[in-house]
Amino acid sequence: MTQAAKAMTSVSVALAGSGGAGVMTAGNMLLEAAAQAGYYGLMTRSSGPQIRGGEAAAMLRIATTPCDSVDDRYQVLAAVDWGNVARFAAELPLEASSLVVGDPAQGEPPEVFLKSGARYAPVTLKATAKKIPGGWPNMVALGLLGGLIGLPAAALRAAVEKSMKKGGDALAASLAAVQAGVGEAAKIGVRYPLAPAPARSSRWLVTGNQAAGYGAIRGGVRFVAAYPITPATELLEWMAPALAQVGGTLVQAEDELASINMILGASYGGVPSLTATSGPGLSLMIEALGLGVAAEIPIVVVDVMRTGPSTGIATKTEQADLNIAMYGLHGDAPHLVLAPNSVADCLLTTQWATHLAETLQVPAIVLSDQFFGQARAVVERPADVSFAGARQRAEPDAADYQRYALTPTGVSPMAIPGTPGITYTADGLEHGERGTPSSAAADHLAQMEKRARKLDSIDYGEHWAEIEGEGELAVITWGSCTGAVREAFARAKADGVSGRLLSLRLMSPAQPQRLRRALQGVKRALVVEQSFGGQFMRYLRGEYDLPCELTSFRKPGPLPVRPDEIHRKILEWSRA
Amino acid sequence: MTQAAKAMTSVSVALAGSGGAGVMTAGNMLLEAAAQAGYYGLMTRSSGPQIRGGEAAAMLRIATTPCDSVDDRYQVLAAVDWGNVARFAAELPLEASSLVVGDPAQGEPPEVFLKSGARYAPVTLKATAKKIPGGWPNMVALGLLGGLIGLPAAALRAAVEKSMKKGGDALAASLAAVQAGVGEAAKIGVRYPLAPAPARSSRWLVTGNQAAGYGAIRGGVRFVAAYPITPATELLEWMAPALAQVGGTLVQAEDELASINMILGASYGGVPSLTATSGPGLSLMIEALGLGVAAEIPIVVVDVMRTGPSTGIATKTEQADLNIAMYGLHGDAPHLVLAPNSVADCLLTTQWATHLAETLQVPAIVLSDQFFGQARAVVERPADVSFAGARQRAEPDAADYQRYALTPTGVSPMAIPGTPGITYTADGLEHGERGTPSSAAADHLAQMEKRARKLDSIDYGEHWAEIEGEGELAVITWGSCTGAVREAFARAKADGVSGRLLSLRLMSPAQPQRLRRALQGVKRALVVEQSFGGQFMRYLRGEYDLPCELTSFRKPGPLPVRPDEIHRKILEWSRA
Amino acid sequence: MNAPATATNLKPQQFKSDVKPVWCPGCGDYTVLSSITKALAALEVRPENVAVVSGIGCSSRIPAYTTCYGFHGVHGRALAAATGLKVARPDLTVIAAGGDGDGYSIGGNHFLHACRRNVDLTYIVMDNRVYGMTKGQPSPTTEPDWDSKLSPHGTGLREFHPLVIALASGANFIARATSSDPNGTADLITQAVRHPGFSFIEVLSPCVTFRPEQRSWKDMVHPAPVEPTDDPARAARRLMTDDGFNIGVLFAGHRKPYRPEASASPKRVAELEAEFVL
Amino acid sequence: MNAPATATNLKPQQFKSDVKPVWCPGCGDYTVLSSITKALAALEVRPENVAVVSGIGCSSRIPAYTTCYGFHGVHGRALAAATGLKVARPDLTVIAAGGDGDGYSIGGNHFLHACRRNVDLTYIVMDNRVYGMTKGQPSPTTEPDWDSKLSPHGTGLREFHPLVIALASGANFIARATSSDPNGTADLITQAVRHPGFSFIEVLSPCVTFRPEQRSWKDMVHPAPVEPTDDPARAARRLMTDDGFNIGVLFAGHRKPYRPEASASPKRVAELEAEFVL
Ligand SMILES: Cc1ncc(C[n+]2csc(CCOP(=O)(O)OP(=O)(O)O)c2C)c(N)n1
Ligand SMILES: Cc1ncc(C[n+]2csc(CCOP(=O)(O)OP(=O)(O)O)c2C)c(N)n1
Ligand code: SF4
Ligand code: SF4
Ligand SMILES: [Mg+2]
Ligand SMILES: [Mg+2]
Repeated sequence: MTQAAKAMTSVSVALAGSGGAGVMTAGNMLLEAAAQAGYYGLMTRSSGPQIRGGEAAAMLRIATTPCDSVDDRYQVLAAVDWGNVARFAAELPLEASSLVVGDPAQGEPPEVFLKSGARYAPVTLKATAKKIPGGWPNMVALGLLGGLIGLPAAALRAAVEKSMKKGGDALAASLAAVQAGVGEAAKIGVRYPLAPAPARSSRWLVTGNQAAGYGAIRGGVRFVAAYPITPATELLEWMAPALAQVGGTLVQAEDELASINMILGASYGGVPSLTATSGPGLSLMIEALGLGVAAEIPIVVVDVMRTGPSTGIATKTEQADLNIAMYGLHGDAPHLVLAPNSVADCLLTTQWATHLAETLQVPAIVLSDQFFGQARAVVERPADVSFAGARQRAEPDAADYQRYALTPTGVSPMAIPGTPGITYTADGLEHGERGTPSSAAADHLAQMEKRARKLDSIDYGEHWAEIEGEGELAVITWGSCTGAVREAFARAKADGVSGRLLSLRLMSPAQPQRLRRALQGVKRALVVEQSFGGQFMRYLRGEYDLPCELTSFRKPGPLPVRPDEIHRKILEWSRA
Repeated sequence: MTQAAKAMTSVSVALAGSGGAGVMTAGNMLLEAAAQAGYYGLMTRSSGPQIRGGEAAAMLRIATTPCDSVDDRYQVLAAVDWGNVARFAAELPLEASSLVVGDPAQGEPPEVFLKSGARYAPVTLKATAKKIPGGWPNMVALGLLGGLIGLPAAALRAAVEKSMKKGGDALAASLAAVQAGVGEAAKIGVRYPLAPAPARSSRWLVTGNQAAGYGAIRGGVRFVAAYPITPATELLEWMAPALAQVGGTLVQAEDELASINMILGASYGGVPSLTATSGPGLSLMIEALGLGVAAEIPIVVVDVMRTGPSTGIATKTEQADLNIAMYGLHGDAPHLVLAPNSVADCLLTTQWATHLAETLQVPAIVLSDQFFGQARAVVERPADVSFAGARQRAEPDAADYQRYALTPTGVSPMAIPGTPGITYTADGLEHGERGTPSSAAADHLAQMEKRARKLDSIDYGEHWAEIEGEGELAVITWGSCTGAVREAFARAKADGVSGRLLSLRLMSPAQPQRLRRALQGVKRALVVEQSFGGQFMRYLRGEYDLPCELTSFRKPGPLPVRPDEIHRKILEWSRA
Repeated sequence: MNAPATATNLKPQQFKSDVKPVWCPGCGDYTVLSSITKALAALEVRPENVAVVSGIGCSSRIPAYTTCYGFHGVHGRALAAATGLKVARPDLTVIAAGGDGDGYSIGGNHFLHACRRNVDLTYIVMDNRVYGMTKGQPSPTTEPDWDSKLSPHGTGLREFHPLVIALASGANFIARATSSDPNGTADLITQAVRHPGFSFIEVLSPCVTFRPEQRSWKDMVHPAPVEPTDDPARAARRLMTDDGFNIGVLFAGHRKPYRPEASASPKRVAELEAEFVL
Repeated sequence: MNAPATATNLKPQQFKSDVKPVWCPGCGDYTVLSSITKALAALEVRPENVAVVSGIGCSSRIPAYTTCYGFHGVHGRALAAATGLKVARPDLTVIAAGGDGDGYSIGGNHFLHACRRNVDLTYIVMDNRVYGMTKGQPSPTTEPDWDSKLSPHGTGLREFHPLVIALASGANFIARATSSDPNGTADLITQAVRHPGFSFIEVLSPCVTFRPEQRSWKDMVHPAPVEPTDDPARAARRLMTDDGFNIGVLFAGHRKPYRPEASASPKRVAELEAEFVL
């Protein structure tokens, strides 16, 4: 007997199981099916410490509007088996109205999931699958989840067909298993039906790592050198064939020292260049980043942040590389730091970073994170922006060419090897305008001013931050907290609380005037970030004269920041 | 005809010349002579870009009280020849009452020196030296400078004898040349006589690099691994034989990555360990510093700062590695940062840093700089402080030993290899109390809190800062600006302006309560630092809630900060 | 190594900790772990007098799986940490261990200089010709035509030859082992630890997950057809033409291990300040 | 190298800039600079089509003393920067240059991997067996008993053998030159640049300031008594027993230079997004 279920605008479901159970495959198909049905969605994943074959969980949110954040709780947790699935408990919060589905042949669900008050529905996934020659329990689970949230059968079918292109018996078996799963769902008597899908629009299914890679190529990047590291590797793995197709090259370097110096060499040669890494790798790139600043060589470094410090937790997210990105270089070394604020925005931000680096002849660090990088999302097709490499090149045989000329903007035309009559030596030693090393105080001061000045020489326009809402309260945040804050604000509205959302995309150079303007009339601001030490809060205090009272809300990784905790904080704080 | 000259409490003189002219030798002897005569003194040096054989200048300040700063202007500039000496003009400010001494056979002094209005006194240094078989012009110049400032003949003699231990003809010739120089001084008709020397006390002649090295050994350091880099090399070169004599070891590593990982290995083995470097090397140590934080392995890194960014100006000073030292690590990685505030204080601060690192099982960065490191100074013998290695070691066969136990202080007893029954694996991966890798949010949070907590678990006592004076105005500064600020305040007193001097020795962890107390009653504070970007100012704003209005006074290297510029700033600012 | 103070009677099992390896079922590293514990038992050392030092990678997880002191450092720096430890604590038996990526790619420079420095420690590389931990990228020892996402159609690069490099840089003991022969590997490790100076063992240790074809290595390995030599030039020639599957000690030299000189004129700390006193 | 589009008639002098070297009078690096400019003239390239890339050290100052494009990077990373440049800009002639400290100590890993990668560039090391720039510390090629402040009584470490390492890691052309024979060195550089793939020239270049005894090198060098070989194993044997003063081409191999594959299915940028479109 099915409960009368209200249609939902967002449903979160998770599928877990031991290694080899195929939960990721099923999860990906479910996301694809949701996309086919016209929904938006977001899938993240988690796995145990085992390199391979350990327990895994695919965590999906499917909704009628774009999902820039995970939700607070899961409506459904289905497990192919319970193996070590309990270790995901902190990542899979349930509530009393949730449903736990498990195969009774695999034992009872762990207590930790049931203590939420969630209802347990035993479903014989394995036995059901067994009845279908070539059928697998994960496909039954897929059908079950699809059924529970009311995805049309055609969408499920299309998703399965798309990922099993070979077709044949295997496809038929999978389709049958999915069908059986849908049937099992109907028997449970609870449903979490999605509201009708919104009007079709042009959408992508993409990860943040792919979006960043594509943004870089759009921005003009044609050379990448990098060293594998979780969670940046997929960005590189996406770029390797993509670059080759557009006439670019990716070199796997022997280490991060090599990768960053390789891209400096390539960019010195006139080719916009990028590397991608995570915290430990970024640490090794610090010295050469300084060379990029001093010798004025544009490069882009995408740091897909993971939980630190040191090796930390390689597969989990955190926003704690803001310090190193902003302040990690020795000496006074002005450079660009940008941060995307959604999976899709990884495209725009990386493209913009490339454009700015090229325009200003300076290294740009893009602070993505594991959440963005590895999340797969159904997003609105990102707008075409025209940011592309815009390096000012010096003319052949320019008279009295000086590479580091003290121009009014601070940007000096760059001679590209191969151009006659204007050869010079790029130098990380302090130098005069020609580039010849100099230890004169006047040269040092002039070049320091030049390098600082150029960062303030352009109008960064509206992209410096996302600004939404009105009122005397504001939440200032960045990166992957943005989606949760947006959602928290939306909920707070129902409580009669409203305010402004400010999510900074351009972290360096700081934009004090712009921020002051954006905060005009704001009395109090809540600063939301995912770092134990409050790096963003300290950054704001150090870089800006904020005209309002500040309160810090922060937590470290590895768990994502959820709308509910911010919502509660906003209520408590707005009423304090 | 000698002008009636008032006795001076501080005289600054410089000796310059081309490579091979022996100006450094003569400068060192002059400092030694001043010390023998009971004066305090400070000698810094400068040389041209040539690796060897280029122009050089020895710059001395000799005074009746300790010299923690260079003075504003030089009373005497003597040149053995004028070669490229003009390139030192910015470093050798003169005034109308100054004297320029040069050998007329070497041409006229460069205009840049005379435009100060300084008087030019031609002295035939070379011809005078030639008259003495084996005599050299630099020794004549030594005598001349000694004569001009009124050093007793016996002190000059003693200094020459000390540095020419072999004696014989060479010694006799030098003594004669010095004597001839004294004679030439008398003929000039101007003198800059020093006031009588103060009462004798127990004093040292030492460089900041030596003092830091000795402080480290006093603190218990017995293993050093390092890679040469200007201006830290002399610290290592002093330590190499010194360590060997006290049963320690210095290893020259293949690079900075190796040096810092070597000292982590050695310290993990229970031996207090150190490395010394400068900006470019520190950049390469960032990743392993994070390992020290996460795995809780004490180490000391002395960063002898030079002008940045990148390779910058290797032989010149600047205070612009504060950012990287404080915030350079990826992830949230609390650690210690300390800074000496005088040449002599390099001893105490490095010793204290070693003590704190060992006590708290955390890396400590000591921010010295080129000015301290390479300056030779006559200083009061530093007090014996009892800071020594105090690592909490775990007992053999301790029951249920957990390396990363969540103790109330955050400091957990460390098992030292060789100790039975408590073996463990040190790990830079996030871990539980036992050290086993963990990606659980609870473990991450607990260990983050532990690592942060321990830094606040001890009373840092009075050493956290130097605090002098009273009043509603304060100057907040650090490191090698301290001496100049102190002197500026002393002068401002004569102008009826007084205030407090606050020089921070403990940069991290920040001491907000202490600072607030120290600033009680202060209305306005001037923040003085030698960095283009205002790193210290941003640090103060970010880390502290300063109860007063802040004004920034900053300049980059390579020129030292001089008392006069701060004095003028204090006057202008205090009256604004 | 340094001679143990007293002989022990420990079983290999007593060198194995209770921490469950993260390794995939069938990974070659399991038997390397067994070989190490067997060797330690044979060496009659006590776990507290042994330190196992590593970098990052699947193979680099090994320290925590022993009951010895362990140091799981950062990627590529195992040899640097091991060097510092051994020089500061010459009484310990120090074993550095890790993977081909850790040791030959990011750690290549330390490998060169550790061979040259000849500190008395043992370096065990579990070579699976792939980056296992990061899920299957080519390492320096990967075959040029091995297809992967990061290097579609292969890297096209000649393999790095660890044994030749070790020899060229001065390693004092060079052996190749295979995880398919745990006892043989244990024996080679025992010899390596006993040999004074820097000893290097390359262990063929399949990654069954990303390089399942390496399971066939067990059929390709064979004992080295020649006796070990102490002549580097001869060894060079031999190693450069070696098929990559010769198992055994391939070079054993006589260079004196690095040991910092003790001072001829030891002093108390306070005496050092004499040179500053005026 | 890449063939110049049109032959030029430039004189060596035209490859020398007006920047005054910081080098000490008598430093071997002056003649290495001359040899480079002579070689470039002989190669009939134009300065704007040549890039000279270096790290940090006395010798690493060399780029600015030429009229070519120069890149004076950070310590030890010349080969990485040169590799990126050449791969991105295969049309340029790329020469990396620097010292023994820069190349064999901090830069050792890039040396290994550049040899292995075999990108078509030339690496010239001015070996003076000392860190000149930092005023006299031992480098990897320094004799074990050379006394210095940092290593009183010497390091006790066996010298690093650059040619053997280059060979072991796969360099495609290996020569030793001497700064006492500028024409001979120019000729070797010319050959090296012409040879496809990674070519390595070790130049004995005395540091007259910190190693004045190296002035006598000019009397110790002699032409290599044998013909160059293309057999690595034979070259290994020869190099390992070499006296360190053999001048000439010691190995010239036939490995194919690294060159990224052009895609069989080129696309416009916008086409890449097809895979995301739902
Ligand atoms: C500085 C840094 N760069 C990259 C990584 C990512 N990473 C972890 S393990 C690894 C390679 C492991 O390969 P290998 O050493 O062969 O060990 P295996 O997993 O194959 O045993 C890499 C690149 C890292 N942890 N740190
Ligand atoms: C990261 C870093 N570490 C150390 C230094 C200091 N340093 C500059 S040059 C040099 C060694 C130079 O030796 P070599 O490469 O042999 O060149 P040479 O001066 O002998 O020609 C060192 C250690 C530096 N600039 N950067
Ligand atoms: S991925 Fe490969 S190397 Fe890593 S544990 Fe699995 S089988 Fe072993
Ligand atoms: S110090 Fe040595 S290497 Fe450097 S320039 Fe002088 S002679 Fe040449
Ligand atoms: Mg491997
Ligand atoms: Mg050298």
